[in-house]
Amino acid sequence: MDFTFSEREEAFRKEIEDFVDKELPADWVEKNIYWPAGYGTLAQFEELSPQVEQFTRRLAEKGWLTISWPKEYGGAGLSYTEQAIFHERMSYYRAPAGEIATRIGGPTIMLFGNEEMKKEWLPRIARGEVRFWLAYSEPNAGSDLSSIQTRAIGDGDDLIINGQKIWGTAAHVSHYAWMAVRTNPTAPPHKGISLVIVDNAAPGVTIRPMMNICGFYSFSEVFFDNVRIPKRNVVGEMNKGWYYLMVALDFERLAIPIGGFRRTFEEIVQYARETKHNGQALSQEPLIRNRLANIAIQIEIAYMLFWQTAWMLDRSLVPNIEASLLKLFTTELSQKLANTGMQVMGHYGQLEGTSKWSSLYGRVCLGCLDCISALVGAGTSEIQRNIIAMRGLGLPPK
Amino acid sequence: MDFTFSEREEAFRKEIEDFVDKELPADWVEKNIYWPAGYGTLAQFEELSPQVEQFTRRLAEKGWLTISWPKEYGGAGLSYTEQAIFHERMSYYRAPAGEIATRIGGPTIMLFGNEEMKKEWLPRIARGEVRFWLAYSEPNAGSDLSSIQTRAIGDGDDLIINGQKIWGTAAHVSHYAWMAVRTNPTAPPHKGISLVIVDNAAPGVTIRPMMNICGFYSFSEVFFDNVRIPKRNVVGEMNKGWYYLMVALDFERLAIPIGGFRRTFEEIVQYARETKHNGQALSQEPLIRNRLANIAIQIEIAYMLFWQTAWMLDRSLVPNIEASLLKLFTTELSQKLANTGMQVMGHYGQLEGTSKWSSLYGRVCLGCLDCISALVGAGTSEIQRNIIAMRGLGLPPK
Amino acid sequence: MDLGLSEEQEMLKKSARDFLKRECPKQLVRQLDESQEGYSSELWRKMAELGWLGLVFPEKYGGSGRDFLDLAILLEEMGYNVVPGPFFSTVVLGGLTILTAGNEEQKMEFLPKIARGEMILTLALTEPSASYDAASVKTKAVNRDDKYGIRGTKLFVLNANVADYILCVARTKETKDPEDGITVFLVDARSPGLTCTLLKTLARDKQCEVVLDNVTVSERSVVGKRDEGWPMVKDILQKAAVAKCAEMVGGAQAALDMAVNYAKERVQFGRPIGSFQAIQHFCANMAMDVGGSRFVTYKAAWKVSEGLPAALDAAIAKAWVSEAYGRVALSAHQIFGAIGFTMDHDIHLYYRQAKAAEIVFGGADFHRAIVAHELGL
Amino acid sequence: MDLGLSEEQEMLKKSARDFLKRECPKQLVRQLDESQEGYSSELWRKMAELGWLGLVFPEKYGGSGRDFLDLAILLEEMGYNVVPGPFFSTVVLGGLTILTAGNEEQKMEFLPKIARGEMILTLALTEPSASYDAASVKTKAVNRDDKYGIRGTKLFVLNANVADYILCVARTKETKDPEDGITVFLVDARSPGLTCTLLKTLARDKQCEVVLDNVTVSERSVVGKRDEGWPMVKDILQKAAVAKCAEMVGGAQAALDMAVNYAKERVQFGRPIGSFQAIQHFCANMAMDVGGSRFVTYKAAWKVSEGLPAALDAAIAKAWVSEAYGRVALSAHQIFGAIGFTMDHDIHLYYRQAKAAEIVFGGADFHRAIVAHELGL
Repeated sequence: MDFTFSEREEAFRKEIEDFVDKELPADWVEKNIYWPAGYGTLAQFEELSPQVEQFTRRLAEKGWLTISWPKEYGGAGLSYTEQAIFHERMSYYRAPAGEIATRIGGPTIMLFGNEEMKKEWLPRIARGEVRFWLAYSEPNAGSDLSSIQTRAIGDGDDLIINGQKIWGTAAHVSHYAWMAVRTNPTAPPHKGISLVIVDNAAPGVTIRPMMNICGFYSFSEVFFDNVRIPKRNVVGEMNKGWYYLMVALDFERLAIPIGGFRRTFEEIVQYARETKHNGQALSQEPLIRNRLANIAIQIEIAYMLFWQTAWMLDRSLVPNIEASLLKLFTTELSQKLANTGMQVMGHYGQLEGTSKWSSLYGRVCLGCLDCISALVGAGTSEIQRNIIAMRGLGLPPK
Repeated sequence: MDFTFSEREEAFRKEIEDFVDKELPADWVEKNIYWPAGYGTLAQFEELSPQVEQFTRRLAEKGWLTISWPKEYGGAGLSYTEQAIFHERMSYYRAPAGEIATRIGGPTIMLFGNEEMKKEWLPRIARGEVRFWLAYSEPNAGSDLSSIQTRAIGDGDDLIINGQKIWGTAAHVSHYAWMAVRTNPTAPPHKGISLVIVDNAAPGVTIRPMMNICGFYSFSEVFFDNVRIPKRNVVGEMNKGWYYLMVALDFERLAIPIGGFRRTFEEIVQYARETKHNGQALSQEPLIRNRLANIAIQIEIAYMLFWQTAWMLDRSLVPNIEASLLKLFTTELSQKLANTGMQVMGHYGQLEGTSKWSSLYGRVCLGCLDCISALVGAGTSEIQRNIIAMRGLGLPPK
Repeated sequence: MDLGLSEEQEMLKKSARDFLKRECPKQLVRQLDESQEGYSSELWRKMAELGWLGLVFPEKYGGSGRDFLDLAILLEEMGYNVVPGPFFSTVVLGGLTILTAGNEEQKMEFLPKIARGEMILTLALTEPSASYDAASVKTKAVNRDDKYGIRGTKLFVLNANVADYILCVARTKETKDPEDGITVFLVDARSPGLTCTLLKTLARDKQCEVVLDNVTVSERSVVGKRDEGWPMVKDILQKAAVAKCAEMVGGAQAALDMAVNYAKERVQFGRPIGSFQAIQHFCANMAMDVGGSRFVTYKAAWKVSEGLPAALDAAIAKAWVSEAYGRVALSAHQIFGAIGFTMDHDIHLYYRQAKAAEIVFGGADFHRAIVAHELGL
Repeated sequence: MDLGLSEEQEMLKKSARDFLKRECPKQLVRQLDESQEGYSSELWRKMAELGWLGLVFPEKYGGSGRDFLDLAILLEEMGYNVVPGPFFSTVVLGGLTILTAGNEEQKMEFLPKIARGEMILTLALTEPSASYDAASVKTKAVNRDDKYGIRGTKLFVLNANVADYILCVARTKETKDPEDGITVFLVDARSPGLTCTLLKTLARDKQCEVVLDNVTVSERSVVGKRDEGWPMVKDILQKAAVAKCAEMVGGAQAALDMAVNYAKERVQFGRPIGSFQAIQHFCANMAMDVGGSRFVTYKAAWKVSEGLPAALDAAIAKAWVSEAYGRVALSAHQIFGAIGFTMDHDIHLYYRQAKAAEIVFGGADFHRAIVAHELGL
């Protein structure tokens, strides 16, 4: 065993840090209020757009926007451990580092798309020119995705789509829907689903952004009313969408904002050190020390699961249970971190960032809300536990 | 609202205390190592038998052995609140205060037995002459009681019983099995069960006591090999056993060892006050204070649920959800109390009572084990949660 | 023992629930939360007409002569409906203090106006240290002739932005014992030198910074005894903690009810999600938290009502309910899933309140420390 | 990074699991737990033959020259099989200390004997205060000529009842700094004045009271430097904590495996109980605890192995694993239900170990305090 990084990896980490130091706007730490594992403030990456645009362009130039892609498709061709190092550092600095197109769309197209589709989409994604949003969930298909009802019916060279999607993060600031549709209504639920790419600007697409409880338009209701798309926008084979969707889950294994946990924790620790009450720093109070230590320990555990996942992927091992544990653990940690932040900060934890009395730019206040999205987004913790029990431990479904 | 007790109730409490003071052996506190809500050390009440016998006789003379019974059957005819006061005090002193015959058997016979059965059994139970054990569970029917397989087949005036029971507490030191048997194997599971009374001494009954992890013979495997019982030992009507069994659950509502929690907690607090480390009492350490306070709060909550249940019963209200909450809450509290005891006592918490270095007569050591039985006995916490969700909150079963 | 509500209490509870459902729909709650003032003068007037604002004042002060327990029951319903506004600060923090510690003149002046809905009050206790101990009171009131000049910064003052008068806790004497030398003043919110700035908070509950820059008040504005105000402040805090628990119990009950109803209706995988064991156990744990919270709260409220020593019971209630409400609200969010994460949904209104209520008047650790102290640890 | 076991480690792990399954069935575990000695001399001999007892000693001392991480992997398997006996006290507490801090003469005398299975050791550190700080060492060793007379009571000394030598931590100098003036002695367990009494414990793990009534030892028995023994003790404690974590990870894995297997087989309500969501989530949480524990333990063990500063990692591991193992063992008990509450079942063996392991070498709060300190809080 060896828990150190290779020289090459250390150099890469340094390169990332230098890059971030140079490219990330100086006021980023104030402006960006992303809470680790939350979804509610993600859209902020888009709203701060000139800055994000420029940073994204620079990332694309480095090949880091598509860091997990092979070189032939414009990626960086790095090892999983290097990808993990990249994700760790970028999330530590709360920097934008790709989205659905780069993380899910591109890799899926690489695996299952035909040559035409690869040529059409991969270079544009790699250059950061197109952004996808994830059009999976529907009002009656949340945890139970296989029951989606949005239909796509063939019409010559086209498909005509009718239905409604919901919860796709940042739909209103993206270009295309990466979308699951039902293409065979008579087949069993899992066998009649296809993956398609739909232009947000296509006639019949109506995007109605919804405000989330953090105050951001992070997700939308999107209506599809006789939306026509060319059949060449079907990803891979018709009716194999469910399988592609399951495979794509694996692409997200390292997209855990692990560094964000450490960073936010460090900020809270700093607060506890600097805040005195009756002459004694908060960090000297035994209960606060105990709770902060408990968070530190859990962050370390999350890191271990994170590196372990990367290490397994590099060795072509399947980190099924490890990746689920990592997801479940960080999801709950997001909430514990917010809670502990609130315990440390007390009344101050409640203040929004705009107040002159607020500390840590109001992160903990917003984090208290955003951590809820971690618990309910991208497969609830309950679903994660089901997966661990059934896939990981082999417990019977019935 | 009024949270005080009436003068009559206060006088009754005083009477109980005087009685316990006079009748309970002076060395009881050392000898009795009962852990609140545990089942593993209950049999000790029987093993200390000459003392228990005498105390039980005195209880019977007062009518307190059957405190919940109406006067006509030799009970005390008290209100539920008075019964609750009695249970609270008796459990505080960890005193024996009745068992299956007095708590379940007698009340069920009163409600559903015919006159002959009442005459035969109730006076003997009220005098403390007969002890029942609960013969419900079978190796393949634990949480799922309706699937019991032990058969009783009519043969003239008799029934012939074949099968196996398990987990009946104190079977080996009781006189009769209070037993659920299948009398109609073709009816739906719930509709073919009868309740019968079976003499432990009947030919064909083999009792094999099993040692539990606390080191006591608290429960047994009991085999029934062509055991013949008279049909008059069937309680109420044939094949209505499941219903009687469900009704009997309600008799247990106030049989919560609520006082035991307070008593044990007081002992741990006393330990924390008296034990000094580097000149400072453990009770001065903020983490220990926080944890002890947390237990104190939960004991108070349990008390509130307890009095509330009694109060509702006195007003003929049905404390369905309250009683389940009380059970669930005290069950988990039993384990938290043991954990906190261990945290306070550290190494000393691990010592059995026989050691010269042990404190609190080794209660916490044994409690750590016995609290497990609270979690798994008499309907697991999982089953209690199911009940609360479905009966209490009306959530659908399917 | 009598653990039931009296007929009058049942009526109060029922009429409050009906009234609030009708007059304070969630649409209005949301609107008030997002407004600057944080309350509706129309609703306020109606609450006055119903006698809520003077509920606990004797009739001679224009009140209905009900007791603290009745107030707790009303607050429970207000919590059930997450009613925004200065009711708590006016009646609990302001009115009860004047009723308990004010002189006859002050009572005659303030209580009837409160009861009629003509006056909004609040209490300015906490300062930048954000703590509830006497040592944290640094705001100074300096005596000159028969006047005082108050100087200091009060923080997290509820509803000060709309208050007519502010009960201001200040230090009038420096001694070794921080509990000695504290005086409470009734300060006109429009006094020269007083500036009030609204803070934006998680619960959108109109907490304010109140800066007192040599605000002049007269001797007449002293509530209770000069220099001996701390026991009074402790008494307010105790009552406020219990009152807040009542509000929280109501909120937790509402969150439970909402989640259970949703779990019965929402279908996934072909069955109501409430039929899944994981959701059932979530709900059972929520029911446990609500059931466990209610009667420790009532007991503390009853003790306050009866004038019995309530320090232990108040601390038990606040320590437990603070955390229990948060657990319930978070579990409700988990049951609602994504839909509950939208601003248009109601459940976040409860979660926000739970978070704010957890902290105000001392969090769980603060009150557990009191419990430990009261137990003689 | 390399988070996998080497081929040699895999072999060690596999052969240990096979050997222990064969040679140390639960029947034997139970028997040894209930015995006075708490170990089997036959099993001990076989473990010596396998090279386990000298695993981490250099070859010149009769060992196999493997490292601490290898030892951790072996301990994980011993924990998986809840192997009773003085392996931990002899190898970790005794052998490693002599290896690290002993002089050449001591190494030559003791290590080969340990490796051959001819000598059992232990460490006598804790006293009636049951704490792990230097101030708690009250046992005095008084120097007379070139001898010391040791007087004091050591408590919770593991396996002292069968030990040949006891590493005894004593105070040889009184100064203001409690960490100054501590010396470690190798005491012959058969010395006049030394009495050992077995304590009956939850884990039945043969903890002893060791009373030293003016036990005489020579200058030669000093391990390390006189008066400067505390850093050495801290080092032992750190290694012991990490080694104990390895044992716990193995135990937790076993409890998880047992529970999962049972959940797959046990049928209630017409289906395996493992198909109920409540049981599935129990198991998922257990898997979380096991998975979370393993690599923080390995990391700490690797740091110890590499001679890197390991204070933070050791404390992280011990703080977390202590509680995680307890949760896992308790959950396993809940899955097994009544059958698991019988003495004949195996699961309680794990629960008992979990409870003992939680406390020994400092509990979770103790180690969280170290974590806080190491983080600069």
